[in-house]
Amino acid sequence: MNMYIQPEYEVIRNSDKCIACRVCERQCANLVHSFDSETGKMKADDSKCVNCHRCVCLCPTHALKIVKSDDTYKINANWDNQTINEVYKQANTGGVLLSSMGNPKPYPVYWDRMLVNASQVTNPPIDPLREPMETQLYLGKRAAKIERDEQGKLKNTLAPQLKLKVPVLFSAMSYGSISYNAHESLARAAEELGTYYNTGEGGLHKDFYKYGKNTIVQVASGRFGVFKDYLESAAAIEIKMGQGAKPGIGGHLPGAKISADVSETRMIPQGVDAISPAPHHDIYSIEDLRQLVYSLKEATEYKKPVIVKIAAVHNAAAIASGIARSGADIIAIDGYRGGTGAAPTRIRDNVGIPIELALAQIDQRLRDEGIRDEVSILVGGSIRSSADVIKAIALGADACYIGTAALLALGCHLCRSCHEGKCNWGIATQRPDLVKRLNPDIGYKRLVNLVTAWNHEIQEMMGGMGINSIEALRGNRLMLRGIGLTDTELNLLGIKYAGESM
Amino acid sequence: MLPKEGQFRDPSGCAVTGVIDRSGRGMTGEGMIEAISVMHDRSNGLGGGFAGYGIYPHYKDFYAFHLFYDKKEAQEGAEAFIRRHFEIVYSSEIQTRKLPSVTDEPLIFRYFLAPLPQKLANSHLDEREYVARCVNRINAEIAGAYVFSSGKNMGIFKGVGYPEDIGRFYRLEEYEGYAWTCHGRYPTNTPGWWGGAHPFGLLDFSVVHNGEISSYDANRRYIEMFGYKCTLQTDTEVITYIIDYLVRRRGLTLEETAHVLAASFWSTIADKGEEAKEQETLLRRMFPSLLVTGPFSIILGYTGGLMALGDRLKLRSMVCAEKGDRAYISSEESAIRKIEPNLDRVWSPAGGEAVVFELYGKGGLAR
Amino acid sequence: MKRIYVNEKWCLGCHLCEYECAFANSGLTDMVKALKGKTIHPKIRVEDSGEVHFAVNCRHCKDAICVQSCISGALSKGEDGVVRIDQNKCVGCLTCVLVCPYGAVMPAPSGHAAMKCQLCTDNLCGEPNCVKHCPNNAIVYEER
Amino acid sequence: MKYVIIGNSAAGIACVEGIRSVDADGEITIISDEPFAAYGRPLISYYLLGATDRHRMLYRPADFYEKNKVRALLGVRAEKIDAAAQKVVLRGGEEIPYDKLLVATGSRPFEPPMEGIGGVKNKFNFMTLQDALSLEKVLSKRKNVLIIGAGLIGLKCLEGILERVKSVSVVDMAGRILPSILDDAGAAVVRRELEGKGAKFYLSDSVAKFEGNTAHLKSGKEIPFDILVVAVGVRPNTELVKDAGGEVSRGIVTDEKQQTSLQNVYAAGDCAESFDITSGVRKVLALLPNAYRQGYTAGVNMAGGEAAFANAMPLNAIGFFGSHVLTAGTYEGESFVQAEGNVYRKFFCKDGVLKGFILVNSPERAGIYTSLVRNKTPLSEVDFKSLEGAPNLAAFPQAARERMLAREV
Repeated sequence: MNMYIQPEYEVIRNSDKCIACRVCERQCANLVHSFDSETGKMKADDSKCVNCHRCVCLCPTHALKIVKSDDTYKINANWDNQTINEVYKQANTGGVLLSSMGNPKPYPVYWDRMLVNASQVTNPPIDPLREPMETQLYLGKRAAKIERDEQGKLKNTLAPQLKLKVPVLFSAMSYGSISYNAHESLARAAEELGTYYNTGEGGLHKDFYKYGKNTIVQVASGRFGVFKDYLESAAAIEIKMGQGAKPGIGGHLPGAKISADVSETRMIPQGVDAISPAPHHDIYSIEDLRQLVYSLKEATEYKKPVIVKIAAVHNAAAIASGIARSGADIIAIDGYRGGTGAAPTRIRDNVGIPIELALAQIDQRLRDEGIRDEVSILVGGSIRSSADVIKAIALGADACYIGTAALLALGCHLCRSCHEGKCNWGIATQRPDLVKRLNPDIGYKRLVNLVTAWNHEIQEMMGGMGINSIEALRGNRLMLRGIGLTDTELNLLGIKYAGESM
Repeated sequence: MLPKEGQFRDPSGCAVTGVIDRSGRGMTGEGMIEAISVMHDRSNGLGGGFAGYGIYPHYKDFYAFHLFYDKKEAQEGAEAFIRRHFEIVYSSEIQTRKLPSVTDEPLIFRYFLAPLPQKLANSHLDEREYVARCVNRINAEIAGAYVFSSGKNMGIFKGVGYPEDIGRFYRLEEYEGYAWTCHGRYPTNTPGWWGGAHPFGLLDFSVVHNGEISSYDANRRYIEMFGYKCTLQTDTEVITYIIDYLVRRRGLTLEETAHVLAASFWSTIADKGEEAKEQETLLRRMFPSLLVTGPFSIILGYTGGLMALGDRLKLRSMVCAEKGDRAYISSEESAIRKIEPNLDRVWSPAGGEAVVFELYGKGGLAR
Repeated sequence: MKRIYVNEKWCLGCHLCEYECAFANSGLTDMVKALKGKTIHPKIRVEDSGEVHFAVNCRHCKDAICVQSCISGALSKGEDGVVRIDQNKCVGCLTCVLVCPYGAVMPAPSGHAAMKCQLCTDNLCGEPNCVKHCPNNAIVYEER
Repeated sequence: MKYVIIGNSAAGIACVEGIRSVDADGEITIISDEPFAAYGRPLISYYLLGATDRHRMLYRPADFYEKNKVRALLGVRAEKIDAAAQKVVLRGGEEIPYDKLLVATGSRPFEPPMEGIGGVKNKFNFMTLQDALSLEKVLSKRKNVLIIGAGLIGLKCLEGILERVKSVSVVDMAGRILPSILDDAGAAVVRRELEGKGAKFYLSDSVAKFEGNTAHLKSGKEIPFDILVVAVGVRPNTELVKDAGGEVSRGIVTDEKQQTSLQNVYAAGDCAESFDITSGVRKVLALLPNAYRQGYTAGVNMAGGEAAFANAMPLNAIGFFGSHVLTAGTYEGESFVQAEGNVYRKFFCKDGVLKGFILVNSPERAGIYTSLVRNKTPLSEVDFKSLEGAPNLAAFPQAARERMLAREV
């Protein structure tokens, strides 16, 4: 017997406002809404609702809202409703619980426990509307020999670097997990913003090669879509060792999402589940990673930086030290609140560590070892605002990857149902009628707006600190103070408590 | 009791000034004292100091260490250390003059030193690196002892008080050098520790600085990767280390160093000629963490020259002037006019523009 | 001139434009009051055919055949290029309906006149309300 | 440049607009024997019906002549064209010189010889505003009206006056009403509706003779009446051109630029012929849209521009008491009929194209059909099955739709 589980959310329709235009009905891929021709009224089936808010947003009279059901089992601080329901679900099905997007559990968000400094009297704030306020930067190795030509001019001995006009990149999201239109939006936005988007492990659709100079291509354990042209088209290559949302496991794209186009792009059969293994089967230790790094560099004639992406785990600092000595140019660290198109719920919610702590430790470790210039540090995993970017850079990051925030800009409402493939916002789906809901003309502009707005805010905050180059903020931890943190946390973050003077 | 420098970060406002006679003729410290006294209100009595170059012609081949000792035991510890690493050619207490306005002075000693050859050889270090490390060790490891000057044929004289009083205290009118810099300090939260006064020196580099940089911790955490220890947590200290690192250890010219410290904005670089664009871009890409932001104007003293450099937004005042062989640098023009009313030329360098004055024909650091 | 253009590729068939049109032309400021319980008579109509959806409204043709054919002089093309209908002059003969190749002129619900999109120049919106509320840029208002 | 236009209705006004689209300054003179500013001629029935009034039925705003710098000689009849001298001679002898002349003289009622018609009192035609005004004067609820002719004019007159008189009877030789535009079945639908409003029809019949105000029909029926409206048909006013030596067939013959065989003389409107692209026959298409397009074309060409009117076709939109009859084209070829209640739809297809259609009480988006007829769109290129059901653009290929909806048209 299947235990009935009360829907978690209810669709509330204000019948005084509903004009029965049926937009909600037409826009719900989950078939929640229907028109009752007998009564002339709209109805809703709560059990199908994933709370994506598509109907709420499109209802022209704002007659809809989705509320948390107040149905409850006997209140139990240990066995809350969701925990109980998950037991029922697993007893019903015998399956691993699946979920999507980032860890929603109430773990501490360290970004929110750090405060930023501003100038007063002893040095001046700088007005970004009047003075240049530089957010441009380069990613990659900075360690290089000083060599001079016959005229005494410095020779360029630097390894290839990535130039960014803003300290924000779009993180890896594969074509397959997200739609063609979402990818196009990201690619075009990256081009306009002077930054990069990342193919994820889904290969690069042939239409998007033209955005190559703003593309980071990923080489993941499944090696989907990896071939010569793919590597050569890109600005940089990222080896994905792990993902914050699901450290220690691989990926699983359901066959339903492997459309003809996705199949061609990934170079895998259509309609068959795409499994990326947990490890790279050619990397069982750090020296194997070094070989892959140099294989990729050889393949692309040392013209492109190689990024190694890891999930933030307990030993991240030591791993990062190994990566910095592996020949990689950039380390990307993905915190445990990073998003995913599908992950086992238990892993998403219980594995990994906060990006803030991992970042602070990695940056310090690399400095302690004197190898911070061997690599740039990219961080992702729930960078939610320009303030998070500022704090990340002050902790020691070079730039930030944003994934969830970018999807939100595209319309995502964090219903965490990506794995079902029926994204009403046209993002995490391959169904043509749903994909077309995301017009890249709108999507790319919204992404550009978001990052541009963040950049303005970053400039404002930098100006407040009297800093006019993002490079002078990097690792400038005196600009941060902790609040509500223990001594251990302050030590790990390498910052002082709010109120402590310089 | 308030903590002393090194136990907290100590930004401060200031007055700086400097003079060089490019023909190498000597000047007593009197001129500097007069000049800085004009800018009395830029200091608050909590720090003043001078650096003189060419002042020890008889000992010009030896490292001249100036040390403060809080107590006798510190002197014993420090001298033991010094003896283990150097031959002491000559040592004495530095002659001072008692003034009512200068109080709580520590013991102040001077040593002319040569590294012990065997020790130096065993260290596998370049001689100057050897000396620099010894200075760092004394300052970090011997409580109550502090080396505040360590170059050859140059000396730093500093203390708590107004700079003109400090100058008199050290009897600088009795010293003669071809170049001088001077600093009057306006710290905002200092207890007034003598070691915390400026100039800050490392080997023959001395830096006086006016301003409060906003990039401090980014610069500090970066430069500390290369063996420096920013024990004083002052801007002057970190700037001195940056200059030492780039010039002495990486071999950049002063001009290149200025392009790192006070790099042109990307938008400015974009408008420059191909060669400048390429070189400045390269420097910014190699040393982004050594960009110094926020207000500063510094005078770098080194053997054979002075360099003036202000931040790229020109948030602090800085005036340069010339009269015959003499060149002047100051926070305020008035200080220069005080000692040389009839100048050939007076100008304000642009933000980020390095101005270098060197002895004629001696081939300094500028290229 | 600025016209409404259809990007069929992006039309979702949500029909919001029809409701926004009806609302814009209701003369009311409350959509619920304007539309609740009423049959709407929008001047833009969405065609749905399988997965193909698109909206159709007056094209404001350069040589507007409806204007040329109007027996009463009710239809005119303004200097701004907008084809307008004076419902007071219109006698409802529907010659315009007969000649419009896009099916974009329609009998008014009153039965005594024709009606058509006037790009919201005849209501409080000023600019086409359908375009303003199209969630996917399937209709745009621009110079081409 | 001196432009002279004879005729002050749709073709004449369109000619002014055509000229002004090219030439902002040339002198324009309009000559009309009607003493009114241009009005929507087909609106006279709506005037009687009360659906419009003298002011609203003005074809163009009151300041039209002034704005377009037109000298309007109204109530003045043009008697003669002197093509050689390039002038128009007015009644009374005044001469108006022209560089370019448009003849838009329209048509006049045709009245067949009928015995005893001379003795009929209150006999009217129904062509002009003056006709309507005269007729209006005698209308009353006590009067019985007889209309001869169940065509477009007769029936619009019927609609206009039915509520204002005691009874209206209509006699027509044809076996159905609106014989020129409807088939039997379609006509029956409309007839039912009109009869429902109280109209009486005497079809396949005709007046043998009048005795005073009583009509004796061929069938032997007698119809006493107070008012007679003769709406049997019209004849184009071609004489001016014919007398000047221009080529005239049923109507004035013109080329696609609306130029007659006389140099600098153009013709447009009900007096001129058109080439009906649906039947391939030259004929007088006495329809306002046609008149306008001819007039406008003539105007552009007269002013030195380039214009051609090459896709004339029959088009009728006529309504009675809220029901609508829309027809177009030629009724040739295979036909498809849909009839339900008062809705009647019939399509005529030949040679793979839509030739014509009849829509009774199904007006929505009819223009989509019209465009198929006018453009001779091969039906193989569209989903005609879907179109038969209801006009729609989804039945067109995507590229065609893109041309229609995503580009300037």
